[in-house]
Amino acid sequence: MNAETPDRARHAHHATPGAEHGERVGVYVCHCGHNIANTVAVEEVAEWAGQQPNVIVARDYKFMCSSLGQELIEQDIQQLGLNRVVVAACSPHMHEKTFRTACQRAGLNPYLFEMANIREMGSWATDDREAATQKAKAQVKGAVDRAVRQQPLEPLYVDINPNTLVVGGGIAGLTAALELANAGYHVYLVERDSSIGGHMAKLDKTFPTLDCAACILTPKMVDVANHPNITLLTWSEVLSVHGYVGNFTVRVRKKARFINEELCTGCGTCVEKCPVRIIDQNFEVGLGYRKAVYRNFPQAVPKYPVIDTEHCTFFQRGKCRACEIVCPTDAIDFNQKDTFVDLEVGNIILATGYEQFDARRVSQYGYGRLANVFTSMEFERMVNAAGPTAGRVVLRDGVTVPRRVGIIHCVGSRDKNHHEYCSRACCMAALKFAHLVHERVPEAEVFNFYIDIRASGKHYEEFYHRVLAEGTHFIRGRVAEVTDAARGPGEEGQLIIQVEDTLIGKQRRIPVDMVILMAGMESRKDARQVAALFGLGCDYDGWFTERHAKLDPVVTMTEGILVAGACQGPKAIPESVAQGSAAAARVAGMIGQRVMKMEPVRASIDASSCSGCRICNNLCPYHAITFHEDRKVSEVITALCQGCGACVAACPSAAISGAHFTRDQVLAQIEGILWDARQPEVLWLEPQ
Amino acid sequence: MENEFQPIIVGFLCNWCSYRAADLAGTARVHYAPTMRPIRVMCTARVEPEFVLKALREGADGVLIAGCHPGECHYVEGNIKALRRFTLLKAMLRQFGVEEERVQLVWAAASEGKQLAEAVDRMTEQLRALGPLRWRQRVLGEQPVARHALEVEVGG
Amino acid sequence: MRYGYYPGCSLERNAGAYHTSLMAVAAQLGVEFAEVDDWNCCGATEFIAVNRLRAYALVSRNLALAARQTNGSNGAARGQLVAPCSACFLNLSKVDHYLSESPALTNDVNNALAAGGLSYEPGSLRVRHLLDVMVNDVGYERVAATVRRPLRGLRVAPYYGCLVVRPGFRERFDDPEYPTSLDRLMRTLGATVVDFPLKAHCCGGHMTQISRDVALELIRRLLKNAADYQADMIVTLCPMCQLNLDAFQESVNSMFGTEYRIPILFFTQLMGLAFGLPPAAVGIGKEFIDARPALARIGAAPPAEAEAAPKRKPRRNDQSLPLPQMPEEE
Amino acid sequence: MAKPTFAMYWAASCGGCEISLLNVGELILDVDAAFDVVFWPCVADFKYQDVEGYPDGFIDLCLFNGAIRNSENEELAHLLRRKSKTLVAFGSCAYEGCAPGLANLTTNAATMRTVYTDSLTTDETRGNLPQPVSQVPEGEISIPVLYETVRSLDQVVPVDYIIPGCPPEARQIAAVLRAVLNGMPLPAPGGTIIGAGNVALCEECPLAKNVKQITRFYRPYEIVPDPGICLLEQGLVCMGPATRSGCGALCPQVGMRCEGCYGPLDGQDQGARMLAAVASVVAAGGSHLDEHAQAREIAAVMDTLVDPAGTFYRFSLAHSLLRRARVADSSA
Amino acid sequence: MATSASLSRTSDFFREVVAEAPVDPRLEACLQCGTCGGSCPSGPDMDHTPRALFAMIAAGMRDAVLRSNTPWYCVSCYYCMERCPQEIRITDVMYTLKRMAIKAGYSAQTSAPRAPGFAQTFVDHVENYGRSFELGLITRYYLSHRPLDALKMAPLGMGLLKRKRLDLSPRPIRQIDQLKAILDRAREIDAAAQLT
Repeated sequence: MNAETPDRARHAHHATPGAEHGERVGVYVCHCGHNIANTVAVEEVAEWAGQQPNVIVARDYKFMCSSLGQELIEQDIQQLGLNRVVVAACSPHMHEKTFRTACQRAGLNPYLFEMANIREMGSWATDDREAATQKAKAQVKGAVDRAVRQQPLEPLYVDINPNTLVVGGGIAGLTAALELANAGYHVYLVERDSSIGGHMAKLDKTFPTLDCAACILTPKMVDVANHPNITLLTWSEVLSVHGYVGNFTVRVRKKARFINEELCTGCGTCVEKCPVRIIDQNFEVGLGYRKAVYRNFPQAVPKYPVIDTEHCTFFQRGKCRACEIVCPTDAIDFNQKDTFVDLEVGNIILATGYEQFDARRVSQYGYGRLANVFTSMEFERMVNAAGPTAGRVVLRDGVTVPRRVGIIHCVGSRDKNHHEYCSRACCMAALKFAHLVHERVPEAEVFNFYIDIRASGKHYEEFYHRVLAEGTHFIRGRVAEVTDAARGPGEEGQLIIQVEDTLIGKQRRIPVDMVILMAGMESRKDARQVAALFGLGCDYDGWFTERHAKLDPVVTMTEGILVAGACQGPKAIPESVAQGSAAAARVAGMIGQRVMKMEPVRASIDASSCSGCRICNNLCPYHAITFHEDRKVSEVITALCQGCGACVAACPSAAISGAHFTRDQVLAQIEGILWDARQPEVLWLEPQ
Repeated sequence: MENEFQPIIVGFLCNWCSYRAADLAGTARVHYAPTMRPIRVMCTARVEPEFVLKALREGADGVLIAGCHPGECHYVEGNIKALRRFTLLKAMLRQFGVEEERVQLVWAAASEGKQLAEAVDRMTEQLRALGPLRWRQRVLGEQPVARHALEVEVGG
Repeated sequence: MRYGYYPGCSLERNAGAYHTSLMAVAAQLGVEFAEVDDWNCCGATEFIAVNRLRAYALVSRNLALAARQTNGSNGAARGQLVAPCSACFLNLSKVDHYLSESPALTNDVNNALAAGGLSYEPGSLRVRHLLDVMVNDVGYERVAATVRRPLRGLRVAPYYGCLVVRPGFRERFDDPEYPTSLDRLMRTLGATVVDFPLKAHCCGGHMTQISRDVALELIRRLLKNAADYQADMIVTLCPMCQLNLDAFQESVNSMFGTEYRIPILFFTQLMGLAFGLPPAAVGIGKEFIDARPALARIGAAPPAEAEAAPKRKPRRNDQSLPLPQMPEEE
Repeated sequence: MAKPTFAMYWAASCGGCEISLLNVGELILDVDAAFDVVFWPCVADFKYQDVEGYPDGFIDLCLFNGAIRNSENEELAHLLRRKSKTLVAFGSCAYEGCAPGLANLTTNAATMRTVYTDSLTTDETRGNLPQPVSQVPEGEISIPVLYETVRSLDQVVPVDYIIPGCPPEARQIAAVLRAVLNGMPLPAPGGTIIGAGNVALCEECPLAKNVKQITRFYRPYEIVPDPGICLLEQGLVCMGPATRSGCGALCPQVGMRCEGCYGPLDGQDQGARMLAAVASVVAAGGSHLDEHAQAREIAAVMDTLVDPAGTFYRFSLAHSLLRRARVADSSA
Repeated sequence: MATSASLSRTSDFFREVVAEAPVDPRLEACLQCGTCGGSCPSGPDMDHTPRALFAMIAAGMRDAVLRSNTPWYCVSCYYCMERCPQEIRITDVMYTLKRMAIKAGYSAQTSAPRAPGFAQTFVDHVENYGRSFELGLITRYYLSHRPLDALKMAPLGMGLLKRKRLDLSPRPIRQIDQLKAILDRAREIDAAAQLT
């Protein structure tokens, strides 16, 4: 029965599977000590395999992966003229590479090797010797039938453009950009906001060392701005990405600032004189004000302001021009238009960060309804010396100093109604807040309401102890609600935090003046669009998917696209910096190779069989398929293809084939694996 | 138990999640029914409906397709492409009289060895309850015949 | 608009005012409530405490009857069943939801129902609360257009209680913690709505029978909160809430030495009054705490706006920090 | 020297193939001149005994149209195979079962019920079903036995060539006949397809093709398609992408979706391939949805594709991987 | 979601509770965060907060759990279920524990001794008439369970009667036999399930 003709039981000379190939297969069944041999009758499998068509030699051996085992294969290839090798042993994820290399040493193309996983998926998964042996035979037969149809393949090589794009100017992106620039490679850093610095620029102190955030961040920002190897594109967004690893073309839109950067000295007179004052929902997270022409903060990098056309009187009503009048260098340009630049880069590092969970969604905590409930980011701005209150801890009236402050952990995190995951950084930030309240308001009492204190980092636990020693109250229990409905005289005019103190098993009502909600991190609202733009995956929560959570955390499944920082999952500053450096190192390593070797498991289209139906055209997540209008055929750009096979399965005329997973290879494996379930060879049927 | 019907399941496992899940099940010595015969594919999106029909025709009692959870596909959303095909295939197989339990699509992350093993066990039980499929013998009613029948007929 | 109507035991007698007023209001709005023939008790919160399967069978008999009597009417394949009592609404929608989730439970329930020649397919009915129908199907516009005597000057505390907004198995139409649909409905009628932070807190439910002290404390909190905001009355949408706050108000006063006299009315009673119906037509007079003094405010010459309520928002000054932006209500 | 001999037989089919053969026009006269017709029940009165009397291999060219539906069809298939040097499966029925093959989705009993009792046009009070054997005054007569499973010709006897199509296009038949008449060599026999292309139909189809995003499927009567644009893109399940070319894409050009009568490309399962292709371009179940919503949204679109088996296997069911449905009384 | 395998690692009592719940209560997911105990209106009066009770169930403390007043003090406000970060069906667990306490004969020994009697009286009425009959419920409950408290309730009863908010006789449903047949069958199904 020929795998290529599913329904034609007619070619007598094809009765023996694979016979027409005349291939010479060697089968090697591994004992893996007792690991396999205890459950699978390995000798029986080997002997049986030796009787199968195309099999020239079949052996069983104690440890196939040992150097002696490998030599056995190499000898047989050379002495018996084997041109296909099947090893029945452990998972290919364990030793496929080992055996491929052995084949290659003996002069056999590594893609003519196939593995049958009879350990992880055989002997280790059952005690039933008979069934395990039967299953092992089926797997071996499948592998043999598949192997005779395998084709020699050669790896692909692509040139690497040494330039890199970093998307996002937070601490992760800045770190990555600086590392690469210092290594001598050119970097384009694209930032959506008007200045770089990200969330970290909003912070006052950083845990656990209580370093001033600005003191450690601003020098890096200035380095980036002045580095000869860095092209900084703020107030800019990536519009499209084309190409493949080593050769991406990226189109970036530079939004109009309405400030001529050539002329602007960053003196700030325009900001000062602008008559429009609005609440700053972005940098000040709603706690402070800014002008219609503004910079996020005085040390913003770059120093140029930007005009907010939605609120600018001139853009709304055609009058005012105060900024234009006061600008000493005539840098205001109301006619500026968006511009577009195309960048050629070899690798892209995404460091697009996170957003803070919207605390309004946990309505029992009253944020937005109860004035003196604040979010953690509001509080960060409040304690920041450069923030709206110049660092004073006060209630919403801007005057009253709170005597009792409640800090509620896990707002939107560890909660299946919102986000099941832990946001990692909030426990430590809450401890930092407790410390800062004590520092600014020595007479204040602070209550931390927590489920678990997660202080697992260098010097984190020590910081927790320090805050404990400062007299902060810790009440173990997730807060049920925050209310201003007093039950009696002792509660009038205060915010009441109702909670079960789980350590004493009693419900408590703690009156406070101020509540701080430790709102967790969530993925950016447009994370999915960004992921689609760059061709990578997102998990259910919208975090970018890395290639391997433990062993490959900064690389994605798309070659040449890397991730760093909180866009991959909640992270504090140290981990974000570490990832930024790691991503830069990976890119530098790749650039150093100049060319890149890629697995040849790729799809290709037989132009003579392609009917031009265009079914496959939008199936590729990597945009590897193009359609040639002139010839009416589609083509796979090999370097872009990652080998998933989605298009191969979809092609209605089977004109697309996926190397190493071809249709006839898989169909043959199906037949082989079902050797004992299939009908004995049927040729012609008697009348019914 | 000796004579209990032992179904045969062809398992298409995606290289990144489910194949690793099955590896993990073995590594953790999770014992499950030895009924699933694995075929590794890079992604569930590579699984052609034709593979499923082929397996059913060639004697499998069931087909299990296992991939990464939605949102976790290493090829962005190959698993959703598989789900689209699988949904339509299931509707069609219903017309062919193939019970729903015989062809299943499950998600198993690389860490979910136990879940995958449970899926195999569950499916094995379901197939035991349904009985063998053995398409060519039981549906097409094919009987093996001697090869010379052909030679006699064509030879003239 | 035609709906299947499940009044529940309370509306037959103790909350008769609710039934009378909602029927009167429905007639004004052109909504038809067709009572499910021969319905039985939903089991309240007690039945389920004694036997699981019998409780589910008890409720399912109502679902089965309602599905048979309403499905397919007016061409809609999936009939709608309206319950004005929050506990009935919860029990009906919860049983429907859990049956959908558990085929085994459905199987057992249908086996039991078969003994009475009935069966029920989960999900085949849409169970709604009366408030949901009023604000989402009838709509504020239609209500506003029907108002003849706006409740100007009447300060009402809208009280939702628990089971309408929580746990929201199938028909969640408002925030479970801080609902606002009844607030808006009352404003539509012309009333002044006071802030009522405890609007979705518990009235004590059956605790009046189990632990009087616990129950009276729960009722006291609600009365105090409404009194703190100088509400003329509390409007409810559940017979149990009405009964507890109304009939036990004197007990609260004697236990805590308070002097609350806050009338408790059903929201449909206020709708009827605003539509110009005479008080008797909407069951006014059956309440323990007399509502008439409060209702005098909306008589022929409504009194001037009541004295200013305490400001909840903090005093603003130059140094005030901006308040968080909230999405526009309405 | 005697002229070469020609035969044509009509098994389970509609007769369209014979008409299509006559559609070759005047060329039929050349056929008549070149061949000695020895068996063609449709046009001349031959008896089965005549054929039985021929020596084996007597017929030089035999065009066999129709599927194997009953014992008579099968008997003749064996007989004609024995008597013919070159046996051609002519048309979709002989090649792959075609419309008669759709009976494989159900049982004979159900088919009989539909035809003889349940159909609105039958007088159900009579309820008479054809009986295999009947007693009449003249004695016992029998009719052929209806098989439970319809088969293609090549599932019964070896076939040398296949001319696909329902019916085969006259232009393609003419080309083959001309080649034979002119003594041009045919490709090696062995179930070889002749008279058709080797690429899918879309290649011949002049409609403009774009990237496809289907949000619901339509049956032909439900919409009037935009002319000039690929029908599949418009939600009509045009089988062109999975169907062998050769007809010239006649149907799509007049706004009618290809139903797939030229069958699959070499070695493929037409229905499975088309199913994969169609499902791949359904735009539903994006990653912004949760798992359940994805499944629901996808199922909702797929539900609009009525009768997938009948749509994808309208012609090739009997020759497909599964060949027939599994019904309670179909197992042997 | 609890699987048969994961359940096998829990206490016998834990499994009993899960089996008696109408749908999977997801009890094994409890983080012990206390949101339930903090939210509970009658939490301060409970012997154990719901959270503590769940820890006791996990620890297999059958007696202490079934004797606790906690389930009987549940007012069914569903705040806990709404807010639970693990989506545990807390209110259903409370109902489940009440049933188990009655079945195991603990109901009289709970520290909420009045509650089971009230529930049982209510159920009897509904089973007999198909609808609740408040006067009968109150009188029978108080006379049989709390004769001394009956006087306290008298003013309320009189007030309800005066305002025509109380019926003097029950109003049975028409097809009470049908309802009884259904409930009897349910009882049989339950009994059969207990045997297996």
